[in-house]
Amino acid sequence: MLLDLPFVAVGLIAVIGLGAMIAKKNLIKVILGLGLLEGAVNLFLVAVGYRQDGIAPIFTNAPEGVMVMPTVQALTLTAIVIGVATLALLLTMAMAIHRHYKTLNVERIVKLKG
Amino acid sequence: MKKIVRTAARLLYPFAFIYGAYIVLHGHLTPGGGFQGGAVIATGFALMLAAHGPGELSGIFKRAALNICEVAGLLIFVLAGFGGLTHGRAFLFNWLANAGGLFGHSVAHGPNPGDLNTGGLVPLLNIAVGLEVLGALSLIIYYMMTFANHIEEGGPDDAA
Amino acid sequence: MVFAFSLQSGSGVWHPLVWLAAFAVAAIIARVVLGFGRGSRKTGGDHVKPFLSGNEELDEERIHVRASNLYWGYLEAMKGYYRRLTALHTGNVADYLLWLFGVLAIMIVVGLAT
Amino acid sequence: MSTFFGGLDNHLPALLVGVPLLFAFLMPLAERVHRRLTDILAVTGMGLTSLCGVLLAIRVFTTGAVGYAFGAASPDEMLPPDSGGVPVRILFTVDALGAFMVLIISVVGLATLVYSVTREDRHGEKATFYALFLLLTAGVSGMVATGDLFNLFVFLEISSLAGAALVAVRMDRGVAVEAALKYALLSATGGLLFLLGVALLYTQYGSLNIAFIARELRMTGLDTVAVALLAVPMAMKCGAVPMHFWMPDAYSRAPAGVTAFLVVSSQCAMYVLFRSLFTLFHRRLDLAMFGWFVIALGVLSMFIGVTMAIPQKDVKRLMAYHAISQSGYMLLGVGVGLAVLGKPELLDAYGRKAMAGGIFHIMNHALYKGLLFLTAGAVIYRTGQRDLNNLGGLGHQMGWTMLCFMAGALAIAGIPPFNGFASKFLLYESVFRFNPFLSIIAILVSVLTLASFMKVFHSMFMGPRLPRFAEVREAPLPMVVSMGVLAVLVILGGLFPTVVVEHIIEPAVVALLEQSEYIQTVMER
Repeated sequence: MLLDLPFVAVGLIAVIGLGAMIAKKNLIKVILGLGLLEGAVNLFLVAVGYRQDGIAPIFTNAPEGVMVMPTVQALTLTAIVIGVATLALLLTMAMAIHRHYKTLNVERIVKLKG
Repeated sequence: MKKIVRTAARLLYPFAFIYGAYIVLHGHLTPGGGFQGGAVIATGFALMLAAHGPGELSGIFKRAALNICEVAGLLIFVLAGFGGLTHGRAFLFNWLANAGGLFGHSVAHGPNPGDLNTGGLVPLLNIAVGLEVLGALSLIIYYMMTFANHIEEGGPDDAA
Repeated sequence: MVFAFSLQSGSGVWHPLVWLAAFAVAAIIARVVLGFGRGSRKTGGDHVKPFLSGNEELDEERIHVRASNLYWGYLEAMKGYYRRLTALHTGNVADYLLWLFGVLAIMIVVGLAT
Repeated sequence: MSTFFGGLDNHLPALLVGVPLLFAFLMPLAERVHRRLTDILAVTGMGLTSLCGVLLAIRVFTTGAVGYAFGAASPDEMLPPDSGGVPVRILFTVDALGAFMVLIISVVGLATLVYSVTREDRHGEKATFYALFLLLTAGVSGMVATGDLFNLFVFLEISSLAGAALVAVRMDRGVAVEAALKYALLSATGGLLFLLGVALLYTQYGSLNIAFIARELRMTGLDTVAVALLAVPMAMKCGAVPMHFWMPDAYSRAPAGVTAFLVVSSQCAMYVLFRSLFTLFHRRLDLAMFGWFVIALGVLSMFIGVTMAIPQKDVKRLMAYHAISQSGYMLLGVGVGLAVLGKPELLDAYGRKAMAGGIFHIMNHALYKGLLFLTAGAVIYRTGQRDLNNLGGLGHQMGWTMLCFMAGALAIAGIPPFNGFASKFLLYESVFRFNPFLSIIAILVSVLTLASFMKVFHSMFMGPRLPRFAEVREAPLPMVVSMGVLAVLVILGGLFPTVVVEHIIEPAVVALLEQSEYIQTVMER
């Protein structure tokens, strides 16, 4: 039961992130919603790699026993790096838009439509 | 206030650098590695940039230095990958492992605290990634802080 | 062999080179027909100018039919369709995301139901 | 195996990604040395990448699928002896379909980069532009070459980020940034959903290799969710209605050379969609349902794309809606193939031909739509006008551009003897036997496409020589050369479609259909 807790957290964070992306009017909050969604996916990846009573997957000096899965941790790290780049790019774009449009309201950033 | 912050920043940033360098160099032995260590080092840059403002810093805090750091890291990584090809192996083959010399020691069997001089290509790639990340993250902060001066007004349309 | 270059569709066939040959023949016929015209036709002078019921010729800027005037009848007839369709293209990035999540949700629900 | 280039030909899949990365990272250094050096390095880098791509494609089409194990002692050691039959390394697997996409990337990438050499270097941003362009090349090449799902996600994100940054490269008073933001936000969300799907697969099968998962697949409830999570974001990235909204924004505001290459990038997303449906889930999929899903997306895209294009006034936005419409043809063709996949007699009767039409259309679309965007870019470059209402009479001055535009416009409308007709011919006749109604829609859409390009042709090139464009000259030489190369390919593809279909398209269709061959490339060596 306790082991399912991370997955409940994943669901909660993902729903909050999705909600922020769809419902929030401020572009920064929309981008942060994406950040939350990314956090949820990363937490999911780490959580599925967890083994009960597992130890860190370092083979040097390792005692007997189960190890947590190392691949998902590598995936998470890569996903975090990509997430940093994505968020940096998106926030820079938001700054540029604010500079030219003088607003961050997604309903008013609609010069391209139709 | 300004003076206190600046002095504190100048005192603190070497610690961030050293801790980050430790994480980068021990990446093949302990949790951590290039990205984590590079990010820690970048916090030192962020501290200095926040305390002094991007225009007033010199030496390693200049944009050009950070840029070179980033490019050097990327090039080391790619060239290390191509290094495998010259030995008739696949791209990113660990051609330094067990070859003697830098990072070339064999890993001792049995429980041991770990030897920094092992791992072959892995610590080299960690260092490359660390350089790249510290450069890139610092540049992101740098550009965001100096954004107003670096975004030019768009001219007339000239798609091409 | 021309027929070596024919494209089979399973129920039909298409010879591009035969088509090209037919096109060339048609072009030659057209040129021959053009050759029947009177060689003594006068060029230059007032009679080659467009006759606009005796009015002065408009300047070049105004002769050219602009893009918005083309297909006016079609657009007028389809007015209702286009009003609804352009209403969907709001330009609001939150709406774009909503469509993505909507299609995803439909796919998951349909997939799990079948 | 021949060993020219000192055995480097065994490393072509790695070079395909490594070379553009190396040259991209050299750009900031080159900029410090000399300004012209960036131009030379960029063209060299892209040329070498294209060379690798073409050589790799030739190799795949002559000797079959090529695998590449990164970090291994020998590049073709797919399964290390101590791995217990699980592929643990990052593997590249290039089969005929992948090679087909690599070929498109090589040709269009080189043409668009040469075209982009003419953009003037304001504020020293050109090195950044080239670096991003080469990164985008590396991203899309990796997407089509990799056999590893997580690797696929990484390349997807590289191409999305580089593409979005390239869209924003001209600030355009913030409008280009708005377009780029929409593109980046949707791509990043789609990428995360894709990653979630990959995670769901990894938890069950303990590997990220496409071939391994395809062999082990049991189609549990989680897998059903994973199919949707993999397929829907990719459908969004290739511009399927109703998730196409970002496409006209991004395509119309990017520089023309970038737009032409973004078309290829979208088609690589379509490749991932086909790859995941056919190779990954093939055996356990509810084929009729997913076939109709792809067909429905295709028909919607075709119709809504073309009808939205007709009233547009911005020339590149109009063409962007046509890109959506043309993607519909590819989805339709391959969707028909997917729908009859379980019925061998129908598959042989018309399914294969429909898929051949759809896949042939990917190549044709990349060529003629790239060409059209480049001609539009040349006109905008010379006149500074993108509104069709303000253009006119340019045929007098820009003759070569006009000829190239005509080749592209007739090809997209499916007029013989251009390449668009050849693939549409295959589609019409085979889809007609599947469902006549779909075929009629496809023909109607072609007619509307022709109508809409008549409008563009008339308002850009026809009419009297306008006084305010008296100074306008023919486009610069690099632009004309790259447009000319694409135009010649468009015409050759239309005159000798059989050669292309036999040697490139049919193997690609077989590669999609024969899941076991893909698995064998990795699992049994």
